[in-house]
Amino acid sequence: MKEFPVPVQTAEDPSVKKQSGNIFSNVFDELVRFAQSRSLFMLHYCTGCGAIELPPAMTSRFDMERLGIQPMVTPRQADILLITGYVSVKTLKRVILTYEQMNAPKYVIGICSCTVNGGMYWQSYATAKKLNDYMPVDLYIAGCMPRPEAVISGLRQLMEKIKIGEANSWQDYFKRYDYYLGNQQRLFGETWQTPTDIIGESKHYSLHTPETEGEHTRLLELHQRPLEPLEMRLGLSEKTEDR
Amino acid sequence: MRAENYEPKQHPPSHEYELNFGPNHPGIEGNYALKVKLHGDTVVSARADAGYLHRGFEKLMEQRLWIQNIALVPRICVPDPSPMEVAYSMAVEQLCGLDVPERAQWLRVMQLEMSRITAHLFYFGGHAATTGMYNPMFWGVADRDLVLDLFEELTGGRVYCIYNMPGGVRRDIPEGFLDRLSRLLDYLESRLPEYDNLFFTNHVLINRAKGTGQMSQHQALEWAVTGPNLRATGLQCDVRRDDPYLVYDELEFDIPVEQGGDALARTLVRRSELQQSIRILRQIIQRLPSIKGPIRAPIPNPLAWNVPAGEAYVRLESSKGELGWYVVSNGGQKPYRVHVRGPSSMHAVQVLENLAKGSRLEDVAQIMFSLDACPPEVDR
Amino acid sequence: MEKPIHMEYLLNELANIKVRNERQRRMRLDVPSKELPAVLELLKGRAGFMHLSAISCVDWIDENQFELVYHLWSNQVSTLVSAHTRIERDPGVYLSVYDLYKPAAFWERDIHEMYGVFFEGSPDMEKFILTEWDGPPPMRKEFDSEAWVNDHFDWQNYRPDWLQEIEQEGGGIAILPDEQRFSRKAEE
Amino acid sequence: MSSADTKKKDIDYNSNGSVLNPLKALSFFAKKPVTEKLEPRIAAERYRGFHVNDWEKCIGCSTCQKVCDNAAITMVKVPSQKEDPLNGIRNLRPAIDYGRCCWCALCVDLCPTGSISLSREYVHTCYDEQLDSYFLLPDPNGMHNKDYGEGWNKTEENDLVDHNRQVMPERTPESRSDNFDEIVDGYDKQQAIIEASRCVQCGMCHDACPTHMHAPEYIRAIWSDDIEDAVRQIYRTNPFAHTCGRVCTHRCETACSIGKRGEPIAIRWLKRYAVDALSHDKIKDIVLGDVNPESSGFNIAVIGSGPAGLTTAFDLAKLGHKVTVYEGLDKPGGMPRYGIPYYRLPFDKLDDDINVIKAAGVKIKCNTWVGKDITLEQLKKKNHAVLLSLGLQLGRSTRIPGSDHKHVQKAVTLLQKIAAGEKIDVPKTAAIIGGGNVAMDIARSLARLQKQKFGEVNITVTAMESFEHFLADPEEVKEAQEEGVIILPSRGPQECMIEKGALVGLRTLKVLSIFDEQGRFAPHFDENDEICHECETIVEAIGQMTDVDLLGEELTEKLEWQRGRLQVDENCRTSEDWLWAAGDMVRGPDVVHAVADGHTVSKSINEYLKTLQMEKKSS
Repeated sequence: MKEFPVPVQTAEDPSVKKQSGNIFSNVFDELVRFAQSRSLFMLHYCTGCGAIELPPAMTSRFDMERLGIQPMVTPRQADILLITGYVSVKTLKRVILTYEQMNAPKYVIGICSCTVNGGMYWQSYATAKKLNDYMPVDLYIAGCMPRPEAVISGLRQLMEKIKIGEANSWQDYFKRYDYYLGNQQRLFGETWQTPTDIIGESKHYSLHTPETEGEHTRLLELHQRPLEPLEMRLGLSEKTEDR
Repeated sequence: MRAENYEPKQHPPSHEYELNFGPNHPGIEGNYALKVKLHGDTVVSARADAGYLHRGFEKLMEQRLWIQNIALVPRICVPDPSPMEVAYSMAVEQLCGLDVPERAQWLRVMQLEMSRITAHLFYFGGHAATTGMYNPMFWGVADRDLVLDLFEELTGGRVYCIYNMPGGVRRDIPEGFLDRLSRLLDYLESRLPEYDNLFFTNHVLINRAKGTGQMSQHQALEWAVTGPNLRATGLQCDVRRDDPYLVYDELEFDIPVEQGGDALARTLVRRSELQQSIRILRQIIQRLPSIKGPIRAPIPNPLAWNVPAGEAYVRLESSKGELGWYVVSNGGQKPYRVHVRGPSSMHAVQVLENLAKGSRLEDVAQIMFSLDACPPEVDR
Repeated sequence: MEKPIHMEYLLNELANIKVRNERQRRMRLDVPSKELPAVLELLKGRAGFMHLSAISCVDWIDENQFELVYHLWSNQVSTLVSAHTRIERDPGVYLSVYDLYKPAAFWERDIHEMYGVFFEGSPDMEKFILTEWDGPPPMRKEFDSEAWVNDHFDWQNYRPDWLQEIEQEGGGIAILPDEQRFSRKAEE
Repeated sequence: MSSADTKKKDIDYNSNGSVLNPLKALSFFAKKPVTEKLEPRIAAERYRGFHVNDWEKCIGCSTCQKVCDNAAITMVKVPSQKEDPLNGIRNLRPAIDYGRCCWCALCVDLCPTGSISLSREYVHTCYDEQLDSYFLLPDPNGMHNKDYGEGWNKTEENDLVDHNRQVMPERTPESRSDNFDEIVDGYDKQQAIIEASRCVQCGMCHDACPTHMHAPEYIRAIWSDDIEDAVRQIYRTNPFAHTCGRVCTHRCETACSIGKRGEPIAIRWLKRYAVDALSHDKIKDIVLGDVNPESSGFNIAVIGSGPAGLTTAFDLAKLGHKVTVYEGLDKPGGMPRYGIPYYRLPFDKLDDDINVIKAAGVKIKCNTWVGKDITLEQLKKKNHAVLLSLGLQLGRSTRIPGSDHKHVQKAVTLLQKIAAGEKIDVPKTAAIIGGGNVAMDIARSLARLQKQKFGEVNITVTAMESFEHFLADPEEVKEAQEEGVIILPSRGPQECMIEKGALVGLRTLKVLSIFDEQGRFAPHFDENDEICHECETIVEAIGQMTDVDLLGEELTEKLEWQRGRLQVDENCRTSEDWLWAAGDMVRGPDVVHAVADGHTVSKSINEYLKTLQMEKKSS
């Protein structure tokens, strides 16, 4: 189910398809969306304090599995990236890497105050303030932190949105990559790069727009270096061996 | 292969490699990373990589009024937030010379012990999950939630209670609360045998946990291990007893110890502590109605509150170990410096690095969970 | 009880130390920076101060000094000693006590990255929490966190319907939170 | 330190465990699930959910905004709400940014009115494009217009507002009733700091004060023990600091937001503390710091040395104008000196105020009656502008039968005599008509004299108002009663009873209503409820008026009048461009209004002088 070639399907222009009035294709679309909404895998990544309310939401008491939602350990197979509260700058880099690795369609949920306007840590030099500066967000759940019931209500709302086919924020990342990259560069410095080729993917998904590329992507190209194999950077040998 | 036998070569052979364990990894508690160097599946060396949860708490607290910080402090340790509030409030009280009414002290102990129960139940679940047993996790989390329901009733918040305030607590117990607490304790006690069957006497757990992440008492002392982890090495050492605070010296409780010093011992110590917490709460249920009086000492208008210059170091026994709060005031409206010694700063870094060394990769997660390392405490 | 006498006797051996018994089971020592390692060694060896609870650093920017506070606990005498010492902010270098207390490695590393105090002889002065931070040591008093934040981030600009309605009636946002922040006002 | 491990453990560390034990959990298949329903549960009774705000109670003081640790609260002006600065009500309402809020409920705990509270509603989700819904203006209806019930609200337990003011040490009725010593002692430093610390800095006092004193600032300065700054803040708007610190009608305290549920901050006593705590020379130094040493070359005459006149003089003198104040009586000060009894305002404190004003360069000519010793016409010629601040020195009469008897006196006249130290005939028994502060002043002054002379007090105050609508301050009434004055509310005077040429008493009837339906003064009496108060003297204290003879007929004709009061514009300027009028004579009796007028006049005169200067230059 998860490996259903959704991207291929969205690669065609949906508006054209609707006009074609192919009833089978429409029914098929609906079926796909229904199936998608009923089996969402949520990436198991606790970025902040809201994560503490996820175990109750996932386990027997509130049981989000009855909605077909369950944690998934790898980003490649996950549909939902749940940002549980504040994202420190260091984590944000990982979150962006993770997000870019996830397969479309993908949904981002920001829970807690911190993902909206900085929350408790609005004065902090270490946390990012507005999540939607760095990636498109589908849904927000208010609370500090939201109770499991609120989380589940939010997830149900997301399911609704997927079912009616409006949860398309992920396309925005490709369409306006330059904007998101600009914000990322502002925070991480201009040498920031990720291993994923977003521009290439956007072309692949036919989501390439004039806003996909811009000054920031040009800056990225300027600094982009080919990925090298990871070096051993532990520096453990002398320092920690004798502890 | 143990670490002491390992000799690094100039060019590492192919079976030697490095692994990023976390921050996005199901075997990591919280948002934390461990960089491990492996020889086959044996960890040669491990190095903690923190900062994913860094918020600069200590800096933030310097920028806020004394009262405003009460909302901030519980967030330092997410699974066990209550001791943080109490410690901060106690530190400010010491600086101001505020006398906390007796009833408030009892209510605080009640909150602390309830919080300890939630943390331990969570711990059982987490530890079980690292050994591949998900049922205890489901149970632990669901039972913890029942305690959280009581927290919600008492304090208005499930996890972040923000129940304490310098001077005392914010609200008295609601009507019928003690009865409900008593019933909950009965229930938890009746659950323990079921936990035993499923988890504590489970052959799988015992085989996996025995000998895993073992440390001697000497090592534990050297690495400043505290709390249940230290008691699991056979040392009866508890801040509640050695450096009593609040009304712990009026309460009867044992300090359970185990001799093994390994993951199993640490789990069993916590199981016994859960029983002790229930025992303490029972005494509170008995004593609290007879303790009358206010629940909060009057404090000045929070907007015009200068705390006298001075310093206070408050030690508390949280569910994870010794919690230290060093608060310095220069006589101003805001703390001049706050330093938090989370027990996990030791457990999750030095101890974990040392215990992981020489262990198998699949045990690393268990070691971390068995130490009850709490990353936000390290990062602050 | 002979505990206090024991401690006093011990501390009398060292000159230049100010001892204050602040509260029950709390003792404050003010030690010149040169003598601190010796004092710690003495406390550890003679009075069982085995447990280094924490090392705190306080930035007294007006006096241009860092204060290092070593919190030690001894089960033998059931006392927490806070040994205070001051070092010059510039260059901010001090001796490590790692050879006495292993946990010092963590605290010294922490102080190094948060305050920029270098500890000679500490096993590891590499960054730990702030590995991806390029700014100055953030806990130093001169680092203005809020200014940095305003430099690097934008805030939400909410335009809800109710606000637009009220604006049409002649109302609108009157006082922004920043204008009335008490925590900030006190500084001015 | 012991590693004793004697107690028997439930679980032995060395046991091997069982493979079969976990199977017992299979019995849970037969048990009821613990799973809750999918719909959100109802939260606990004191749950901290989304905010609700009772707009009727909310006064827009923005205390919630100040205590909010996350800067989540924005104050929004809502024009549909009531704006009433005199009663401390603003049409500001807090709006909460849920992208910041952490639901700590400190805003609830510190709210002075208890209007804001948290509800039991906790679910809010929105799509990215609906993010504006995170910014909420809480009203009584809750976030989604659905009532989930009140959660965390204000109770006595979590209330952080300190409702009780510091008790002002004052003399006991026994020790004060036979002398004119000042009644209140003033706060000491500790009390003042504690009292100042109660302030939440809402600034309602600033808005309500006629002269807009910077009360939040000086209260803050007192709290941080910076008296010099406090005095500086006080003198920014009020040169009558000692006087207002003692006898001000303290509109500020009426508006104080803490006073909504508790006792307002003692703003007046704090002002008194600040100016008393600093030496006179220091105050002078502070005040003279911003005097313009250069002379502007303009002359201004001020007639009357009361608060209005001297405030104008002070302001203008600081700007470098040459001001001369003409006072008919032998000491400056006006009503505060001759109308307010010593026990409320000692003369030396008034002198301190006046000395500061004099030090700023104001010349005061006493014993100079304008109209007698010098004419207004002369003043007009000599000066560029003239201010009339004559005050209200004539008492009104009730004009009831017998009120022209020589033992029926006017309160102001009597008070003035007492203040000037003249001997008066102390009556053994006296009745006073009127229920205002002047009535209390004369009653208490006479009571003291009686106590000194006869050892007992025999004074009856008859007021037309009932106690609920009394004009005098409640403390005044209380203190007067403590001193032995009998106060009878709802009594309408009918006749001064005269037998054989001697005054024997006052006859009053019970008042049923004072005003008719149109709000005009038309008292109704209960003819059956009649009392005759025996007395040797009757004092009328029902109001005052101004002696405007000095204007001369011609000018009186030219000026505009309404109900006996001189008509002025909002700048206190009369229809004559060289003449201003201010203070009690245009505003009614109140010190702080007079001071406010003083500032208005000085600004207006200064503007006028500027235009004069421009004209001069251009010509």
